Amino acid sequence: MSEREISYTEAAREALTAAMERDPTIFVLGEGIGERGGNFNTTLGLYERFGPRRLRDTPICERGFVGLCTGAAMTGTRPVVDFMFIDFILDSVGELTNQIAKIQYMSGGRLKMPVLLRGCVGIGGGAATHHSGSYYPLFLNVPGFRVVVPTTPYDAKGLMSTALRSDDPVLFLEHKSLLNVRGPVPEEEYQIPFGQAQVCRQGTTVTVVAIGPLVPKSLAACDTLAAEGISVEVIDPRTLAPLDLDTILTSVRKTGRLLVADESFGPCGVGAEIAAQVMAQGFDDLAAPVRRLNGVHTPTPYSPPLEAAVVPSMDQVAAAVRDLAAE
Amino acid sequence: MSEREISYTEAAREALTAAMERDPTIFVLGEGIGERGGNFNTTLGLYERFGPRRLRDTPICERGFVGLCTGAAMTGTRPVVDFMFIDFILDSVGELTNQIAKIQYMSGGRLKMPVLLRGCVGIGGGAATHHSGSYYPLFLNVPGFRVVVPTTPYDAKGLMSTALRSDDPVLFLEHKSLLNVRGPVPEEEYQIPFGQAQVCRQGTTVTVVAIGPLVPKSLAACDTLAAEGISVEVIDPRTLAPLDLDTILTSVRKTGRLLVADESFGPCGVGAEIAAQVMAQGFDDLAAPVRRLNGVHTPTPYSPPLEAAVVPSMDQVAAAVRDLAAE
Amino acid sequence: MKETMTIPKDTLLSLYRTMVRIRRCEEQLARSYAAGTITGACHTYVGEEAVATGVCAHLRDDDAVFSTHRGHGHALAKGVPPRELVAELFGRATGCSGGRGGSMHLFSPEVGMMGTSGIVGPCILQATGAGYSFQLKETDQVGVAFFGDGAVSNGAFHEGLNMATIWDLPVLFVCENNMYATEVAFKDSARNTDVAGRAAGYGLHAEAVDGNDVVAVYEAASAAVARARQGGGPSLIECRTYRTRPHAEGMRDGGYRSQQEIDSWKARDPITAFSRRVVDDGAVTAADLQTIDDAIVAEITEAVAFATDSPWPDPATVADHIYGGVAS
Amino acid sequence: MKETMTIPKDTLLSLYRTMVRIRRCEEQLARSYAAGTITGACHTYVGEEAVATGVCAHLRDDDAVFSTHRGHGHALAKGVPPRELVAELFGRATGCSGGRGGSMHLFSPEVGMMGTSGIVGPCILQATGAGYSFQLKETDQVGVAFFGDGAVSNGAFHEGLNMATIWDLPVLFVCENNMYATEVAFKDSARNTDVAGRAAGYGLHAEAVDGNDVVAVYEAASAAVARARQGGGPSLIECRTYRTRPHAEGMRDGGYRSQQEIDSWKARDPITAFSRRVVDDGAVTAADLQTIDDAIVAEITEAVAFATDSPWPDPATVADHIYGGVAS
Ligand SMILES: Cc1ncc(C[n+]2csc(CCOP(=O)(O)OP(=O)(O)O)c2C)c(N)n1
Ligand SMILES: Cc1ncc(C[n+]2csc(CCOP(=O)(O)OP(=O)(O)O)c2C)c(N)n1
Ligand SMILES: [Mg+2]
Ligand SMILES: [Mg+2]
Repeated sequence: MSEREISYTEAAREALTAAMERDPTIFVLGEGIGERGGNFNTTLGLYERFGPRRLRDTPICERGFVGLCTGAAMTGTRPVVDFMFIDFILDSVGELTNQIAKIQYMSGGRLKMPVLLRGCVGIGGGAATHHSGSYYPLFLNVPGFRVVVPTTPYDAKGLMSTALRSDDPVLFLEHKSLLNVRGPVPEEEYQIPFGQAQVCRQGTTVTVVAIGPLVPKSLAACDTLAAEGISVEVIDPRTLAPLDLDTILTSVRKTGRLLVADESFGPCGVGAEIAAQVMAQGFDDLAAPVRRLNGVHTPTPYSPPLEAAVVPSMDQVAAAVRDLAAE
Repeated sequence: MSEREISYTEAAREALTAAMERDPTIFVLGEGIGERGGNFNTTLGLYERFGPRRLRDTPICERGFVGLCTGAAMTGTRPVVDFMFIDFILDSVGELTNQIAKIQYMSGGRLKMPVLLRGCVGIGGGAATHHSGSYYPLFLNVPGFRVVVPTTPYDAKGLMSTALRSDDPVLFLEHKSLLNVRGPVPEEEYQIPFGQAQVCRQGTTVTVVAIGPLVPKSLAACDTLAAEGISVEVIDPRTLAPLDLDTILTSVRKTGRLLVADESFGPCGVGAEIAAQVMAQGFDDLAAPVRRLNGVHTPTPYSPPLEAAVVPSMDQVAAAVRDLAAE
Repeated sequence: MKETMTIPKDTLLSLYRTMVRIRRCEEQLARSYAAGTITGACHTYVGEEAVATGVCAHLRDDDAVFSTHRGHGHALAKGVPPRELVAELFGRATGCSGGRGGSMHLFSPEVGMMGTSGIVGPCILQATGAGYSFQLKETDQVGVAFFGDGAVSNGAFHEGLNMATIWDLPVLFVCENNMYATEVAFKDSARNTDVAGRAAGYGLHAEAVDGNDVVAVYEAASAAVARARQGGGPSLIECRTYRTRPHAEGMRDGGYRSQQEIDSWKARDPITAFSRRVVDDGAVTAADLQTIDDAIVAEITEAVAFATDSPWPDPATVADHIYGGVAS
Repeated sequence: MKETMTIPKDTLLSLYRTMVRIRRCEEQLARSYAAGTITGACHTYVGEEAVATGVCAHLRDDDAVFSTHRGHGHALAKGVPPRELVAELFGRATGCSGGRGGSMHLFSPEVGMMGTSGIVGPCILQATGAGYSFQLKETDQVGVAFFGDGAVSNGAFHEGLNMATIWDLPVLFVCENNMYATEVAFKDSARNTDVAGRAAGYGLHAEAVDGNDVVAVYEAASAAVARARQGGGPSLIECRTYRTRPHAEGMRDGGYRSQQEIDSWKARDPITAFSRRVVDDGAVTAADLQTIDDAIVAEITEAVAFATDSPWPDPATVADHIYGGVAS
């Protein structure tokens, strides 16, 4: 792997740029993604290169342009919607659920639906309740979506590249706190297949399946825990749909204990699904119940002490692992 | 209890009528709910009684009128949205998730949000993929909603009456296959509290938590299973948020085996949440993993043999119970 | 009723054939519904045949049509064979959507029928998106949305028309203003029911025509499609028409509308009016029309037989094609 | 700039006071943002003060205002004390939303400030809903929505205006057309940028006014509010104005707009223009205005001190009030 270090956002942008060079049917829609280069610099410099038809600033009509993308994808182009904050996707849930997710199926595979939907998720920086959502459980519950939650620059580039070749609708969800994280990223294009989890750290006492920002938080907790004699295996699923259950089950076979750590809401969330699947397929391997650590089930407050109180911290991960190891 | 038998729809309508008599701030919005009386007769006869302002036919703008209801609820009235098919709710998910669900919280309880959202859910009769959804996992994942899934006329009336007194937003979801089911219903008003499950049949071998139409299907399977020596306890949670976990845990303490039977999708669904909670709180009571029986994770097809293939049947409930009893 | 003499005889006969095909097919579907052969909803297009016919006459297979719950007429006019439509409503594997869709989900991308939708609104946006593709790929294809007056008060109308206009997309919006959405009158859903006038407010070309006059629709669509193909941007045509059957089969017809109103529109039946006119004009003969009538009767009879004899879809395939996978 | 002589002196002074209060408070918030005291986004209303001021002058505490991400001015004009606004942006328990909201979620139902929203669009619908309540309850209250040009292309505009019109609801729609949505020009989001003209197409009363002229706004709102109270239905006022600071604090100002354009609007500053005019007209004296200026400076200084000294919200309360429970 190259030693060059770039940011998560730069890495994803490299994949987008390469794909747009290669494939003239890819275009990006969003507010301020043209000349401005995106609120989060997701398209910086691309307007100059590809022009207004491929980097299209939209009116504020999220439902409308998601519907537009549906028709575009059905007629041979590959739209990318850059929502800026993913919260703005909610006005388009009808188009997503009843159209985008269903058209490949209803047409018996005669139509493809290569729509990439990207945006920034998660809590942080006082963004408050209209700019802090995650929403991936919805897209796991509804059949038809691929859901990608990269945590490193390397993965952001490789998964973005795969997403831009996918014939399925993909939710590409970039957590606020990760956008400026830097890491080694090869210059050339590469793809990371969907459905392959990453074992970020090996361990024997407890398995932690961590989503997005909980990956670095969990990794940060490992050394302290190791010093206490608790050896933690950290797994980053990287894509939630498809989910690489095998890697999780293999780990649980070894540890017998599983914590799912996820900032997004618990009820009917990713942790519930993983818990139910692990129980169903690995019941005899479990020495203790699967535990979940989630953000507090509440709208996201603005004030710093309140905001901090709703997000799972490294300390909470460590505490949950300790409790689980002791069960 | 009165011996009078009426239909599920009539029962819910009785509660609505009584509430509208009592409370002049209640009004109903929807398409064809005025003179026409509702596609499913949900408001039959009410227009003549309460007039056009309280039974308001709307244009086809679901997002718009859900947003309207938000503002109405904030200013002292109690809107009821009659979606006909609940699928039409999807264009309003932004208003629901970011506004209706959050305003009590954001205002620190100074504003109330008494919005009742009702509609017909589920698969049946060749309704096909745009008229067959359930969607309740979404409303469980997002904090702020009450989710009600009555299965009997008696419950439909009592839960509707409670819903119409609630200061919280309530999803009142009526399964297609239950609308014309008849059963005993008292003439007078009564309320069934949210969060109280009903043990529909007592048993000792396996607990089945069944949602909506899976309740009658599960009950129908019990006698055959009893003849085979499998004693089934059937629990109808009646409301999914709040969820009466205690009743479920009590039953699992006795049976050690739990099946969650639900027509709606499995991934990040109700069964996943119940499985995760039961594991977390009743791990040592479990003699076998919690099992889930769900509708096939696919858009709903139209053709009768395909439609039948995606809906969990009584036979599938029985088979799942048998397998679980044998584990 | 517009002059027909400027239109070639072949085209006149073709317009007639399409309208009669839709009418006879719909009448058949209504009978099949009553007989219980069709399990789901069935919204017929009877009375509105001139609209789909006049518009689709200008479309090629590679133009993309997006339609509504009332989409049988659009599908047939766009070239879906009646047998595939009937088989679809019968739930058979040979239906245009393999039996997965039924009446409200008709897919025939081969002939540019890109789907009907049971949800009101999306077709407007999807046609706009097709226009986006065609502009980006610099083809001369056109995206077409058919939708009812009920969709006019929906946000999709506003957002779709606006985007098509600001980006000069090759799109044709066809509003079938039949004065009702289910049983709710358009005049109760909008204070201003002049759809074409309101559309013009977005800055696109818009005009209203007699939707029961196939020639009027044909001519308006001719200009609009040509403009779109030449990069002249989107247009809206408001077709004022009427459905003479209930909203859906099995529903009541009157109550919300008077028998007199229904009768007055039946008297303006688009097929009767057109056939009288073309014969009067001397453009075609009654015998020409009779030949078509007979052929269509045979075609629909054959379609029903085909559908009835077709296999049911295999339940083992029920979860196929949810995902397409990664492109190579 | 409109004549001021027909307006009582008290009212003129009150308009001035509100505009200056908004301006000084915004300038303070911008400084606090730069200093890092405000953690979240902060969209100021500088340059647009005449709009909220002219409209809210006609509103009572029991009239309901719904606003946007750029809502500080609306909150202050509706009667939220500066100290509660500043404390809210400082994230303190004494803020108008108890620190839960920050800049984009201001709730003060006590004075009829029913919330600002970080999502573009909903305020239009919610004001319509307040109008629905008031009509149903037969009060003479009014629902008011403030929103930007950016919201005009959103479906909420279409659906909300339409419902308010067909049901004759007591609602006032105030469009603050400042020519940009973030960095996207309104003329690129709509071919027809005549918001009032387009609104009239729905069948409601609509007019455009100089949004930098508080008297013009005041007079238009006077008529519209009176009409709504009397059952005359909804109105829309398009206020043509300009924000002279960046979209949000910390963002760039130019690039998408020329310095010349910014300067030309700064030269039309609503407060300067109004104060010059009222003094020229002889309606008030420079000393009257100076008294207000001084009082506002003191008020804002006090507000900052209050906010700074206020307690943080208690994390133990973080999950309170998600549900209200069953009414008795
Ligand atoms: C979003 C949505 N809301 C409600 C419905 C239920 N519905 C089906 S057809 C219809 C009326 C449509 O009227 P219009 O658009 O005028 O078409 P027409 O039936 O008159 O051809 C309604 C309300 C729906 N399908 N989708
Ligand atoms: C639905 C939605 N999409 C996108 C955004 C991001 N956003 C915040 S403010 C803004 C521009 C709003 O422009 P306008 O309505 O003209 O108000 P102004 O800022 O000019 O006062 C945008 C796009 C949002 N808040 N909500
Ligand atoms: Mg209609
Ligand atoms: Mg603006």
